[in-house]
Amino acid sequence: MSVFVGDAQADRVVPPTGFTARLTLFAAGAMAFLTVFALALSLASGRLAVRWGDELAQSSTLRISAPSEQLQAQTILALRVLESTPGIASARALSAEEQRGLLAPWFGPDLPVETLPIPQLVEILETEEGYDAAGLRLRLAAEVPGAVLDDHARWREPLERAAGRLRLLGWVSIALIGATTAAMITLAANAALAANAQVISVLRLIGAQDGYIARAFVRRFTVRAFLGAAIGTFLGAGAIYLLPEAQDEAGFLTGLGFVGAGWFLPVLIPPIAGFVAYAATGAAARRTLRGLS
Amino acid sequence: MSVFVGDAQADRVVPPTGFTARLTLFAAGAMAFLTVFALALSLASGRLAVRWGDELAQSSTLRISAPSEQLQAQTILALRVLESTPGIASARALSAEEQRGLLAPWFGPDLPVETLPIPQLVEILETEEGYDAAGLRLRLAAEVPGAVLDDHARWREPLERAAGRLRLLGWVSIALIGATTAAMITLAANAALAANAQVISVLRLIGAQDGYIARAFVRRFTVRAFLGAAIGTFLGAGAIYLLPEAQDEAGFLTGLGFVGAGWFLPVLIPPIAGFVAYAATGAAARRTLRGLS
Amino acid sequence: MIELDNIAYSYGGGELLSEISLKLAPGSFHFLTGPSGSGKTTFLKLCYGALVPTAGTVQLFGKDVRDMDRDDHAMARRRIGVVHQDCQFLDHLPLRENVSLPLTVSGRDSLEQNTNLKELLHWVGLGNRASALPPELSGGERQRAALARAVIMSPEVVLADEPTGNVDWEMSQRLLQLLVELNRMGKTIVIATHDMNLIRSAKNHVQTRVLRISNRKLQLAGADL
Amino acid sequence: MIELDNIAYSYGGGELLSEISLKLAPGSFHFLTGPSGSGKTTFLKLCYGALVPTAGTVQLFGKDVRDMDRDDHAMARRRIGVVHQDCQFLDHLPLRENVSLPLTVSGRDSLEQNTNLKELLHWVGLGNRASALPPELSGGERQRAALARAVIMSPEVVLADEPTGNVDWEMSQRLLQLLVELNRMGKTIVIATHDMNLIRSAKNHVQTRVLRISNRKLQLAGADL
Ligand SMILES: Nc1ncnc2c1ncn2[C@@H]1O[C@H](COP(=O)(O)OP(=O)(O)OP(=O)(O)O)[C@@H](O)[C@H]1O
Ligand SMILES: Nc1ncnc2c1ncn2[C@@H]1O[C@H](COP(=O)(O)OP(=O)(O)OP(=O)(O)O)[C@@H](O)[C@H]1O
Ligand SMILES: [Mg+2]
Ligand SMILES: [Mg+2]
Repeated sequence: MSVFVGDAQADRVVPPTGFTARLTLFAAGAMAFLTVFALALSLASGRLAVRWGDELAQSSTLRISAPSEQLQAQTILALRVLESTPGIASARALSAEEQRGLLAPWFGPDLPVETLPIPQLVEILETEEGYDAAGLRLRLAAEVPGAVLDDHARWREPLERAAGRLRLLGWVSIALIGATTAAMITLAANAALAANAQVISVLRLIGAQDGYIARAFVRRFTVRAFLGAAIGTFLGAGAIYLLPEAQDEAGFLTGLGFVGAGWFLPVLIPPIAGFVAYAATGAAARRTLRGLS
Repeated sequence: MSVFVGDAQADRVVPPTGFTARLTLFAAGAMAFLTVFALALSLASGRLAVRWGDELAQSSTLRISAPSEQLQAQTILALRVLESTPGIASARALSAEEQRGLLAPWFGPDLPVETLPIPQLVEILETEEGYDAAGLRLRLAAEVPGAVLDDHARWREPLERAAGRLRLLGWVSIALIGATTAAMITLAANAALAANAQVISVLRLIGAQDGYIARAFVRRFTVRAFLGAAIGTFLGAGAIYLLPEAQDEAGFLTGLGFVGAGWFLPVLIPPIAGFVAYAATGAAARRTLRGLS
Repeated sequence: MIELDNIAYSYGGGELLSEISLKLAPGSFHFLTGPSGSGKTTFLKLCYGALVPTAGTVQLFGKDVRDMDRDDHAMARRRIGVVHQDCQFLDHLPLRENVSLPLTVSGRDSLEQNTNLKELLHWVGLGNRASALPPELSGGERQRAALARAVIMSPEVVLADEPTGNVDWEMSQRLLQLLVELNRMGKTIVIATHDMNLIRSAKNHVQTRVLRISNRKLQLAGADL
Repeated sequence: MIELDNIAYSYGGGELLSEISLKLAPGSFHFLTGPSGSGKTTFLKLCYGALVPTAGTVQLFGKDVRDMDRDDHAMARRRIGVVHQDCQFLDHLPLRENVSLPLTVSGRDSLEQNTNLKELLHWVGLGNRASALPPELSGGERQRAALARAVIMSPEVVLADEPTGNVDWEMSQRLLQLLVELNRMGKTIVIATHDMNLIRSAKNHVQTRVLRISNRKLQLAGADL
């Protein structure tokens, strides 16, 4: 950590690196800004997948069709079967009210569910481990002939694939941005070192050790990258924070923001940028100093 | 366009700009790569909005609830009203088969739709201009009391908002990336000019005109930015092309790729990058040359 | 061709030069002396328009330097060959191209000039170093190259700042010879130097005036030699 | 302290220096002469380890330069003060800090040294330019500053490459005086110069040996003065 302990003398000895310094600051800032967005996208996609998982994967529906007089009996039977099935957390017959709600978009709110011979729906919530769908189907076929199990697999898979792709896009962007930042800081440091060949030769002439020279450059670029990334992160997080809250009805966007502890992830960006700059500049400085005879 | 007509002499006179040149090439390339992705995201969001528009905005549903014996008559009445409403392209009563299909996810395929007192659904397709929903509601209330118009606004709005946000995110990213690129090329050009202060003073001493000196720098950075952006665009477009085809069932992602003429949009990136570099470097060169007495 | 009319100059602090008037007539040969730090280099910079006087006027080829824009300056510099005290080159180009740079920049790069270049390099003793890069030259070699670059366009005026500071006596005589020859062709020569021996030996070949900067003023110093 | 044993050097082409042996004894005072391009600067660079001989061995303070790593070189340079022919400074630092840079870098920046610095600047005639930036100095002023920087640590050896090329006669006498004084304190001095008058006047103050590079060899040239 000695890079951060200011060696005022060595800092004065290496001239202000002007445009390359500003370039580093700016590149680190812009990249951090973009990283915050990509991070938000990835996290949102991740949440999305979890949510769809929760809503669809962890729940299934049992549909019981039977003549009205048998419906109640079969429902009780089915509930008993479900309760004794390992992997099912709870099972609950939907009330007439709820069934009406589900049908409302199509048939209006006044559908006389009670008097209609429509099937009874049972909502099943699974445990973490899930249940054996094939086994359950066999048991139900034997005991509750009118029951059909829908485990939502048909809906879940494509949605999860889509969320996965969005998330992948986010992480790929982050990796790309990180690599770009490292490359840009390396090039900027190299440009600064090349522009200061004369300074280096003067310092060597009067007996300065290479470590002394290198440290001054490395410290500078590390601090710049850290500062730039901090500013960029702050602005990026601010922009995300100011985004209008996601409307929950939107259904498929949970909102691009960070949630809870997620807000701490961007805080990691500046130190990482600083470390990347430290490593990149250090390597560049050692290489250049070896090159200048 | 004289920038591209190589003036071999002037090019030899300005020394190789080394790291700043590489920096420009790399920054332009990386930025073009990211731009391609952001562009793809924007276009995909745009297509998404259009698709949802097509599916929801251009179609509405009329729900007719009435005692079974009046249902048919009211349906015919409603269809006549709809046919005479300007802005409605076609209206069609759903068959029992279709209604059963809609309910199948909830009640299974064996629902006795015909015998049930469930409402009749009428699918309405609008013309481009759309119809006056409020007016239609009034007319229907007078002529077909059992009819309820659902213009899907409830479903459409949040989805369109969501697509709009994704698209906005894409365009904001593109603008951000463009500004970053311009700033980075400007800074790189400035660094190159600053590093070559001695070259500039030698050239001036022997009577070189400022235009001669500036052109050599501007040409160099323009060509570098164009080349870098071309490489980045090519790689970005290649990556997009290699992305697995979108599964249509996914429903909300039309696939991140370009479609048809959309493939020509990325082609614009290199010339734009070149132009940005041309303008940015020109301004930087003029400023620096004025600054060096 | 170069006229200084009652000029003064200061770098911001006190006045370095003041009340200086001088008309460089075509075909004249001047030496400029004075202690280190007296303002010789500053004076030469005023003569070719690199500095603008803080008072008085400098005219280059009939134009006030204050009214000249950047392109005018470029054009004036093609008519004035300058040897800087710290010889600067384009380090990425071989000596040959560095010396012929004024021709390149003004678009006068021709075959005829090319044989001229060879002769010139030979005269200043750099015939065998033509393809070396400037950082590979010795101090004296760089100084000779700077003089060669200053005269390659046979400019109407040559302003040379200590052109013999780093070369031995024989070579300085050779360089002086070159300038004397140019002067005989009607060119105007000004040499800033602190080498009294050089001035003395020049007096044998050509009629010169020796100017001395002392106490911020320009004085004729022929007597003390 | 500096020993050259039958060394040769070439920059890649033909041999520039060959069969050169020399032992610089503590307290000795050498002049190095030779025509421009003969290899004086190259010879000095061999003496402080900036170049490694292509044949033979150079020992600095008892260590073969071939066996020295970068830190060894840095340490050796703190014991050798060097005046380069083209004086290089850190252009962003004022003269004062440039001259005391060797102290800064070796961590010996003290108050005592500070009064030392003032005296030294005064002696080389830069007392009133201490806060100027190097680009604001005249050629001669830079040369004097370079000499001041080379001697500020009172190093055991001073290698000066044309330290009086750009200054007038009186100033060159002053600078010589400084080096003579250091020599009297037991320091080893080597001065590369083409100024025969300087050598002659030095002979009045101190016992010197004059070395001459001629035909790639190093010769004693006491007789011809
Ligand atoms: N850019 C500048 N800013 C401030 N002061 C300057 C600048 N350039 C030169 N000076 C000062 O002006 C004075 C005259 O400088 P100039 O280079 O003209 O001297 P000179 O006669 O050429 O000296 P020398 O013989 O040493 O080359 C010096 O004291 C110098 O420090
Ligand atoms: N880096 C280099 N590469 C190739 N040749 C070089 C290099 N440095 C110097 N030379 C050549 O070696 C020769 C000797 O150079 P050096 O600088 O030692 O001469 P010098 O005696 O100091 O001359 P001067 O009195 O002009 O300073 C010169 O001809 C020079 O061109
Ligand atoms: Mg001067
Ligand atoms: Mg030399």
